[in-house]
Amino acid sequence: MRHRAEIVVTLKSGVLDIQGKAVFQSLQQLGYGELEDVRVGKVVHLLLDAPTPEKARELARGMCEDLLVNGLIEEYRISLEAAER
Amino acid sequence: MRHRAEIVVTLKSGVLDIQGKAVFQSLQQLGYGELEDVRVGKVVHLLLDAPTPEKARELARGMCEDLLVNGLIEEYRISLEAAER
Amino acid sequence: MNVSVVVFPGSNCDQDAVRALASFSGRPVAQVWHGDPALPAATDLVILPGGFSYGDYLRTGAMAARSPIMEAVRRHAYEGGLVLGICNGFQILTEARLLPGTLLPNKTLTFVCKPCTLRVERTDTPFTGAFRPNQVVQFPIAHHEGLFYLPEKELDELEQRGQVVFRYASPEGSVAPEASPNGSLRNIAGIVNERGNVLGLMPHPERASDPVLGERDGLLVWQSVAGWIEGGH
Amino acid sequence: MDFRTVGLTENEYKTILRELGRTPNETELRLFGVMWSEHCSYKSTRPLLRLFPIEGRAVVQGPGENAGVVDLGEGFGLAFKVESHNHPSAVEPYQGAATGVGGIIRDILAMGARPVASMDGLFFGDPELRKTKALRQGIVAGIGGYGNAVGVPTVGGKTVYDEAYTENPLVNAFCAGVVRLEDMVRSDTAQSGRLVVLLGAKTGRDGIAGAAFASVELAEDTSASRPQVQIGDPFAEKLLIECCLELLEKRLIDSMQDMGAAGIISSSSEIAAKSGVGMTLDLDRVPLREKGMTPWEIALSESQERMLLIVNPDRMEQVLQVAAKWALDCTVFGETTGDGRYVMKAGGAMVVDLPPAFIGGNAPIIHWPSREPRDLEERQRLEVEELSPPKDLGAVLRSLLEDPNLGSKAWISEQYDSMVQTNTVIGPGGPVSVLRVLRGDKSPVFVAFSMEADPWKCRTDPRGGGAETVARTLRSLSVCGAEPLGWTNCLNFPSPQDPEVFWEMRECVQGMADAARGLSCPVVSGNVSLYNETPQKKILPTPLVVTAGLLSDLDGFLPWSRWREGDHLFLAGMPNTALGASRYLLRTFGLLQGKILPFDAGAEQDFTARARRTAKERAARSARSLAGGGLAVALAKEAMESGIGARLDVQIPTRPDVFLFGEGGPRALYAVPPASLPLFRSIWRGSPLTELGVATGNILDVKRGFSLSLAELRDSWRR
Ligand SMILES: Nc1ncnc2c1ncn2[C@@H]1O[C@H](COP(=O)(O)OP(=O)(O)O)[C@@H](O)[C@H]1O
Ligand SMILES: [Mg+2]
Repeated sequence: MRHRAEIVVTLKSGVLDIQGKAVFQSLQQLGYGELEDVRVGKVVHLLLDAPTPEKARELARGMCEDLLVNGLIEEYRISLEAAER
Repeated sequence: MRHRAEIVVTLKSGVLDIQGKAVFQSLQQLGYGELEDVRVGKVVHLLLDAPTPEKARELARGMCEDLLVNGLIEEYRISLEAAER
Repeated sequence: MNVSVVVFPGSNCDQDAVRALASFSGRPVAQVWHGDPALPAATDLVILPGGFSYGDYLRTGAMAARSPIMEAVRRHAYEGGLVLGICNGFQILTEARLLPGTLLPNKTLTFVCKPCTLRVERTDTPFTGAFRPNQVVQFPIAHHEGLFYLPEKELDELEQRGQVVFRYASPEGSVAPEASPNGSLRNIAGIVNERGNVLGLMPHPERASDPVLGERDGLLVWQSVAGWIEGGH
Repeated sequence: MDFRTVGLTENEYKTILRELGRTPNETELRLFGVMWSEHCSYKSTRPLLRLFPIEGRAVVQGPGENAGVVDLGEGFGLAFKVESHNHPSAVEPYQGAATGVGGIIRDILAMGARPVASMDGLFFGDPELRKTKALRQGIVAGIGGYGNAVGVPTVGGKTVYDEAYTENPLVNAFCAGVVRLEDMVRSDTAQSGRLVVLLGAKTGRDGIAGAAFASVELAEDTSASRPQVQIGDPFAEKLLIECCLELLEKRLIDSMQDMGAAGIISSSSEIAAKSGVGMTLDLDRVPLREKGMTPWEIALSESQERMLLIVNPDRMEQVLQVAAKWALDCTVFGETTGDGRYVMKAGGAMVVDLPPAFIGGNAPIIHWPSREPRDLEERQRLEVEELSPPKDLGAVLRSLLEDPNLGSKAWISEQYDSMVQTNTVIGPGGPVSVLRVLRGDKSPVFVAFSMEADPWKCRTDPRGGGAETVARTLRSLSVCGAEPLGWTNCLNFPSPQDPEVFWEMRECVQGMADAARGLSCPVVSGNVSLYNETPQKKILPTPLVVTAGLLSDLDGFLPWSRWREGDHLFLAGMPNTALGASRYLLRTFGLLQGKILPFDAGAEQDFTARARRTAKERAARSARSLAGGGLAVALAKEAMESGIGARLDVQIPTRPDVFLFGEGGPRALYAVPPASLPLFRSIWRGSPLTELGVATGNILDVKRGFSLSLAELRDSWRR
């Protein structure tokens, strides 16, 4: 069975987000005064094969811990859906 | 009213995703044979002030077009939720 | 010739460009702050220098392309004035849509700094008149995002219109993919707009303009521009 | 709160009680904990550092300020220093290395100098391990990510591999800057009645107590009790550099300090103590990035990209304008006073009230016991006769070229922008790096840098190894024609609490000092990094040295890798040398053993003087002083890079492997064109000189040694 996992990786709160800061300033200069905060993170889309959604999530979690996420400064969230062939 | 917008920015299909390819290879080397594809993108979290959700979405869309997204190679998706004070 | 170099917060090759041009032309070079609304009057050539404007956070060149001075640069280009974007400057020009395409991360996914050989594809632009046809020259590169990208069809059109001005090449002039240090499509290192007055170039001619530093092929670019201006264009 | 939880010893706490005449409050106690940590106080090493010679003709500013400064003539000086960022890089390689680069750049900036060149000394573990590869990738990317963006070229470095660094990689970051001497900034010039100003990034909970963290061994589980990782923002640093230099040029500030370890407290108390003024700081006015920070967190935060300024109130308006131009936060948060007290307020209350000199300078020195290592004799024993000479010396050479320690480092240095600022005359890849220094409207000068470390020699023979490390830099500079100006160093060691480690450290320092005295080249700055060990493993004794030398013009610069057909090749210096702790011994026999040649001041002086003369009088075409891998590796590098082979036929005075692969002592390989032979010989007359053969063809052929084509050599070197 095929699954699509979306992993959203963001900086932990308290960790300086240099990209977010720069984007925030830039958007303000462009006139977006309504903006109060910007944080920038990364998103990873995985297409993977696993017998069950639980197993797929477990795999995705493993990949986060092993490579995709720097647990020191980042946290993550996984969303899963079935992928049709 | 305060809104939290999550903008997921990904490369259009067909655009070379070098980073995704590299991550794919690394994960395979780590033994994740179940993996079929990886794409890497960005996520931007905005906190903004707008009278209605519709207005907030419109603002977020404006920021995407004006700065956050390069329409030549990227596409995006906005999800919105109310943010408590 | 009157040269203006735009300084963005995070530019770091601005002074190098100023020095190279001042020493070539023997005339002062104007420095224009990114927040300024206008270019000095009588500017012939505007240089968008290399560096990491706004930290190059989000996307290289994205934020700089939206800074106030870029309106003036756009107008200058529209009126036929010369614009040269070097490295980050090239990235800014694509983000500002003054040039087509975009620059993706190098195929190595690393920053690459080294001398590079390039082949000149056209000698009839304002920037290349002093080169010999197909001349192979040496300029250093120093970038993390230098892989020129356009969808295949648009790339063909770009080629047909002759907008490709420099390609990465072997010292013998072959433009096989191996000669490209960053995986750039069709080895593209520099392109002009359709009108030919806006050049984006990943390699650094200003780093190849001083004999003490070893390379001097960059002088050909300045000679070309000077010749073009003196020629009354 | 117990003094032990902040890392103070009982003796230190008693000193505090005695001097204050009262019990310190919690905030004060935490300040002492950090300021009296090894990292900030040098309490274990101050007596050792006194061994170094610090005076010399060129010295403008010796150790004690943010960086040392040497004279470049015409009113210009070169500020330089090397600093470690080992522990942070072990935990978070990218950010650790990046913030190391940022920190040393601010040290140079704090002297009022424009940063013009960086170098990096990297020590990695077993290169085959996945762990090492990941650390290495992150560290190299971090150094490049920061240095490239901030626009300071990384012009060279040093890379060492040994399994001793697997758990404790070392990152030593060097930076040099150019300062107009009349604008040089010092920390002892603040007067009372001035404003204390914070410029740059907001203060968050980054790296709180990082200084204290750098002073303990890495626990087995590095994820436990770890302070917040510091994130580097090279974009903010670039703005900070330009802003500070503009403030200086407009003469708007009286003094400034970078905020490194222990943030606000260490930068401000240092100015107060050195200038002999009091200071009152209001922590409520510090712009914060996070809510709910306690006074001590604010005082100790190591948030990056901040500077502390001392400003005359009359000029504050202009300072704010310049800061606004560079879009930097700029906040007055205190003032200097005449009452000699260092006071911090928060929430309307006084939270700190201490004598400034006492905070930084007065940690009691710790005299650790010292003992010659029990196995020293064993480490130094080496019976060359017991080693069976290898049959195929060509294979030995190829294996040395494949050694990651001696192989090409281009894959690292190409990830660094080595050319920005367009003054890099010679970038990474050679024995020295050469930078042009512009001196206003006067003629430029050229500065050569040499970075060296040989931890293996420091292991088997600490005193000799220390001396050899310093001497190597001076030889390389002299051979290319530069006049040494001064040097900086980073002493990377395990815990000084081990008496054998302390002994090794003292011996290394003594050896370094001997060489510096013998060659009349002073230390101008430095840094110490201790506790580089895990319960399982200690790093090798690793002093790293960077020496700067002056070339008044490029005519007197003698390059390397310039052989031409028909050039005569010479070995200048003693033909016989030692195998002790050589790469050859390690690589071929797996032995880390043996004494090295003792430092001989007379021979070194004689060699370096003749070498400089050779360069100045242009008596040779190409030259390279011998280092790792000895004569054979030097021959191979010269041949490969020149693109020409050589035929050598020498009466080898010792065993061929000793002659070809031995290391140590003042020696260099020269290529001399026929027309220059008389001059070259006359310069070296009276000193050992061996004619080796001629450069020719495309095979490196050493009779009774080996015969390898350039293609074979290159194949091994690039592998
Ligand atoms: N980490 C590094 N960063 C930049 N350049 C480096 C680095 N490591 C080595 N180099 C460059 O590579 C060359 C050789 O490095 P080194 O470690 O000294 O080896 P060797 O002992 O073979 O000389 C030197 O020119 C040096 O400047
Ligand atoms: Mg070396």
